[in-house]
Amino acid sequence: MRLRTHAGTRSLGVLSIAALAVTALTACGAQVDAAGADPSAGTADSCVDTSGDTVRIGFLNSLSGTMAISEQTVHDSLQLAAAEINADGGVLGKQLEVVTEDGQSEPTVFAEKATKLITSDCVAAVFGGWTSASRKAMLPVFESNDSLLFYPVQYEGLEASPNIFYTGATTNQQIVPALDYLAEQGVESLFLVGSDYVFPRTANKIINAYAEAHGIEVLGEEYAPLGHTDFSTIVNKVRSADADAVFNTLNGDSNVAFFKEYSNAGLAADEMPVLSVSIAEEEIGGIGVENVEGQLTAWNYYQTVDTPENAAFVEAFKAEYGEDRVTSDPMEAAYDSLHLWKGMVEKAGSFAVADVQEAADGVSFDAPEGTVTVDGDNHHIAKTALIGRIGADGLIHTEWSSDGPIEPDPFLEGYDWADGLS
Amino acid sequence: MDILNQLFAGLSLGSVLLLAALGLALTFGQMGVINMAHGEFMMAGAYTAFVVQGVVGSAGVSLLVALPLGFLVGGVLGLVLEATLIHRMYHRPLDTLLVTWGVALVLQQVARDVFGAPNVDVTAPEWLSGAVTVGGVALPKTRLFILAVAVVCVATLALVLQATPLGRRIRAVVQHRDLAEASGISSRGTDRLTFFIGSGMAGIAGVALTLLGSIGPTLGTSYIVDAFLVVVAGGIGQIKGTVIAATALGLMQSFFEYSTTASVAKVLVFVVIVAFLQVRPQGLVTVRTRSLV
Amino acid sequence: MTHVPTAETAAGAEPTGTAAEALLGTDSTRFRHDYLEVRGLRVAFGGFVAVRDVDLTVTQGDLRFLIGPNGAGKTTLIDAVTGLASATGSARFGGKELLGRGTHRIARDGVGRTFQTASVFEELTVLQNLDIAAGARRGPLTMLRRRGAVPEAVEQALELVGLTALRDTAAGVLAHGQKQWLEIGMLLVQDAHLLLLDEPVAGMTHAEREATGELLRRIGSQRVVVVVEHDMDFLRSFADSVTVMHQGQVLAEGTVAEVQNDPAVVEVYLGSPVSTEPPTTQAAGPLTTQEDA
Amino acid sequence: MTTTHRTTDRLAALLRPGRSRALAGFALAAVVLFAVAPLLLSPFRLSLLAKFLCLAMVAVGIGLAWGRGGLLTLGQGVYFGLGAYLMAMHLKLADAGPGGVPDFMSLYGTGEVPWWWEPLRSPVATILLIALVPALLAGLLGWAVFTRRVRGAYFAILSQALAAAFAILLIGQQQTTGGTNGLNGFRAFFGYDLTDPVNQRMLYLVAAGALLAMVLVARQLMVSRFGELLVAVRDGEDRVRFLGYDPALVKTVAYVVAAVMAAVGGALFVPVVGIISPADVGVVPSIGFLVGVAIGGRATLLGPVLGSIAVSWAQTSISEQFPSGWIYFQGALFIGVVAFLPGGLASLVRRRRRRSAARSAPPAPVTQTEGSTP
Repeated sequence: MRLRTHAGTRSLGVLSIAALAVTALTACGAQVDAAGADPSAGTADSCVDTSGDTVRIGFLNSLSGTMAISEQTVHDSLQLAAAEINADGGVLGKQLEVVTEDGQSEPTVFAEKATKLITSDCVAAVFGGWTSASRKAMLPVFESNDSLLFYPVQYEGLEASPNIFYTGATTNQQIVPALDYLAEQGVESLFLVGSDYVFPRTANKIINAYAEAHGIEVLGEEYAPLGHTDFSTIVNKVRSADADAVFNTLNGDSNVAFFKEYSNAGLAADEMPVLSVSIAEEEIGGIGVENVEGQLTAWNYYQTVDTPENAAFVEAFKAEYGEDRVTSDPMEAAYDSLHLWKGMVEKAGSFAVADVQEAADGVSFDAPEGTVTVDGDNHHIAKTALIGRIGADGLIHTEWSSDGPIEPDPFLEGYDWADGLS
Repeated sequence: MDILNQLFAGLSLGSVLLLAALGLALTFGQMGVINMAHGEFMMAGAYTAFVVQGVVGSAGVSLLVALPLGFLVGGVLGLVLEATLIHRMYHRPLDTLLVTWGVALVLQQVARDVFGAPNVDVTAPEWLSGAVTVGGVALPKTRLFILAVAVVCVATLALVLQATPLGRRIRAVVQHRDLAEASGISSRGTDRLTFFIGSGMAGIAGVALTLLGSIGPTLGTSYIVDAFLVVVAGGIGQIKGTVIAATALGLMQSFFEYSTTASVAKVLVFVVIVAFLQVRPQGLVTVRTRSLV
Repeated sequence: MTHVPTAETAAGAEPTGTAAEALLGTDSTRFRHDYLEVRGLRVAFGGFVAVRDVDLTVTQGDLRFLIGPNGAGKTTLIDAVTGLASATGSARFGGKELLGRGTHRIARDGVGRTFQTASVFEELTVLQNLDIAAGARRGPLTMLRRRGAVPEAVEQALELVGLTALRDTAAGVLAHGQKQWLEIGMLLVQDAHLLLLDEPVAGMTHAEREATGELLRRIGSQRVVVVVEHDMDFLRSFADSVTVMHQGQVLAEGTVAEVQNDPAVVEVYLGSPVSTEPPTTQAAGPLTTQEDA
Repeated sequence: MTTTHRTTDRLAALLRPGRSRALAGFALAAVVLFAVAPLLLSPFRLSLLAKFLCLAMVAVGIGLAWGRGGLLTLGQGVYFGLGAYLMAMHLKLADAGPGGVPDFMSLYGTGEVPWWWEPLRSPVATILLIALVPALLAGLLGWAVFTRRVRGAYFAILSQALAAAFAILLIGQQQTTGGTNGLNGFRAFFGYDLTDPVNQRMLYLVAAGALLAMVLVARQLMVSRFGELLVAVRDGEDRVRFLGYDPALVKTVAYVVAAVMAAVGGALFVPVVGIISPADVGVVPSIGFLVGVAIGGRATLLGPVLGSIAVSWAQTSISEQFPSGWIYFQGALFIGVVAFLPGGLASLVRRRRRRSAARSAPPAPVTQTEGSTP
């Protein structure tokens, strides 16, 4: 008897919940037709407060987790740039007030923290992100809230959001020049080694298309899971393929295991050079200089770049963070991103997103790597490509440089051989 | 020739897995507990090698100094862990698995705070650079060295277990804890010693791994799942089983990887192990005792 | 611990208790002519043969005791019959072959057992323990509902084993003897018609033993019961017949008196320092002294 | 005589404090979730809470399988991920429109929708599959493993390997699963614009309702005869077998229920958070699910839920202040609770309650006796 009444109250409870849920469903907002909504039709109003002497910006880097290794350095150089700008009088006369959030190396956390920075902290722009996954996770957040993200890392291209400025290289500023260089050096066959994620796979698609058009033979294409630690099989395959060069898109720790295996297996830079696109100055220490000396890299900036701006940048960075620290391409791109945003805001005379987007085209900055200029259409920047060789001092020295800055072309529309790619 | 190359790659990977799993197998066999912090003990061993290199300088000597020192560092960490947490939890083996995971988490952060997040490098000694070519097969000296370390470890452990009074005590406790206690063997002391040796093995593995890969706070996590699988497939408390399982897994991974890709190979290895457990779960289960659970 | 019912309450309730008749009498016609028939049973662990060529027949109404020195194979025999240890030969009950079938299927065919160390579900209450034992044939819908009323059989069993007052106590806090009774109660509600009891009175007081013995005798009149026991006093008091095992084989079988005077049995017990009640010292005299003490 | 017993039993059960308190607690939770939280929290915090609720759904299932059933499953990320990916695939297809191709496929893949995506164009099929696929996988896997009596630490390691394999598989199939990027950039949830704050609140309410429903299901299972049997299996699997039950079946049921709960949590996680990637389903997040459960009290009904929400909340708020401090804090708390307070924080409450109440309800079982060695 009692049980039955008991059950009765319980199902009533369920019913009332269901009723609540139904009320919620019927009382809810906009529906989208099947074709989808206009992505830029954000509903949230900006809450950025520009009335005072300061303006808030957000730095969103992974300060914990596996990506902290790389992103901490970007965070450091962003802090340096903010301090410089503040010392120089701020942006539009307002001092920058930095809100730092930790992305914890997890895409979902990046999305969550980006939302917090935009909606709770009301920042005028966010600087950060590293992995493609973190950028992809944040993109809808910035689009739906109509806010700005400055992303400082070279990436796989095929993207152009009005709400993101890409201050690292896209593929035609890194991968393509690297291939041009290799072709110039008489390389006729390549072996591709990469981590199993979006950047290497996309890069290798491009490389394959390029190779086919330029008569280069791709002798093998191998992917290792992220964090893979045993490269004996892959190096075996590389050795038996005996290509003229290896194109390396491995990421993070895997580079260490790969290069140790490579040199232990008796393969050397002078016989079969490895061109890497993800190894910068700060990774070289961890791999061990003796394992990578003489190997090639492709970036847009090295610590050794000979410009007065770079001399000042390196000096300031070392003064702030220690003599033993090095500077690298993503750090420099992050440093540039804050200065470029300053340029855009001052050109627009406003912190409003729409005004900044409007003013972006043609804004340039005399960066440590040389002058960089924003492309207003695709929100990437024109950069000079540099092929470098790793020296015994653990630094990378420019070996070859493109003829001036290369206009960004994230969808490779200006390259005939890349027709079928996207 | 490719086959021979792969054969060596597989054996070498097997020796790495064996080094990682050997200590785990010992502690697991002893207490039925899987120590999730085992990977972090390996990390501690690797950082030991890094520190030793900084002190000693010469790469050739420092590796040889680091091996016993790594054993000591790993072993002491294991002792501390056993004495503070694990010994309270013998009757909750699954909980020790979780507690040690928490310990692993903390140790990783400690490493990050002490040594910094970026990887550090241990230079391989001159006498281990390059490869020995035998009949067209290039055998990297570092891998030969690790293979040798693994063989020496297994041989020493087997010798200790078989031929010394200490080993007899360990085996007695592993095989029949209650009976061993009844016949006057202090299982408490034996537990500590076993944990010391097992964790020390992790330290040695860590030192050896500096020759192959990166030395960073997350070094242990890359090996721990594989090491678990070796122990599971090998069975409890039997070095023989661990050796066979490690070699088989290494060869499988290596040949799968050769014929497919590294990712697919890893998944295939998992599938094979699950299937193996279906066919031979008795390979996993210890000798039945008459009392229930 | 709350109040422990004395043996008298447990035993005293029985002779007149309707519960016992209701529970024990249930459907006994179905099993009226059932018996356990073991033929050529052999159990081997690796190379070691624990039980060899055992023939055994136990009928209803014959309260059979199984004795023998440690390691004689008594428990292994029970393990084999209940499917815990794999065996060759034959063991039939109720017209069905038991060997080679899953433990839970054997249990469903009316074979129940207890263990040397009382194994009740310590976290569950007495009532829950019995309810689970009674429920192996429940359908999914019944299982997914809360227990409404206490099943009749559980109610009767509670009364029979004298645990009615402790029904809501966690089984883990029961006294040792109470746990043994609870186990017997579980066998009864499980509707087991072949009961294999492994040292059911170990650790009980004299009074408790008497009560348990009476209970077993009553059960034995309705069902097939095999008791493994070391306690010779207990055996003399309640056994209808005895099977002596030694080194995995049946050494002798017969009434208490017959077995007691069997030279082979005397020989075995003389030669063995087993901590049983020493028939060795009294071996000369037949066991007619059972009413003493 | 027996009838008297039964009436007193019922009376006692009726008056037992556990019942009414559970009901009151449930009502309180409903009020807080449905009325208080939406009123007090900003849209951002509310959708953060919605995310925590989704993670708490996984915890409810783990509480059942691990706390009650002793199945230390280190691979719930697999089922969470299955639910999430199935939902995400549907949302991608719905965004692409009828016959359309999800954006990432044309960017990184062949530009064709693989056959196994096709059924997910239908919303009804998606909802069914979210429940069925994990149930089927858990059922097959559980049955295979449990009938072979793989248990204890072996089961834990196998489930962990499963999570590792699942993540690698997802990463490797970039053209069809989005690889490390995962699936993201959803615009609508069954036709409702996801950028609209009103719809975000609706999602929150749906998540809250789903969580409460799961708590009810878990409660029913825990107080039912099945729940008692599950505890019995945990504490004495062989003993249960000798009573004529097949423990493998009991365990499989608990495992399947936990899997489905994780899958529903994952399915709702996707529209709330807007992304699912392999980083949310691998080995580390799978263990992460256990943290809240252990801290809250694994064998209790509400312990896992409250523990999981509290840990998520603490992670977000503490890590905002001290990124690395959080790891020490979490690690220390986890170690402390598991080692010294295996019943979780719930056992503190219970202990106090027991001291004050003369008569206590049957104790919630917490200890695990099932070891890795039988």
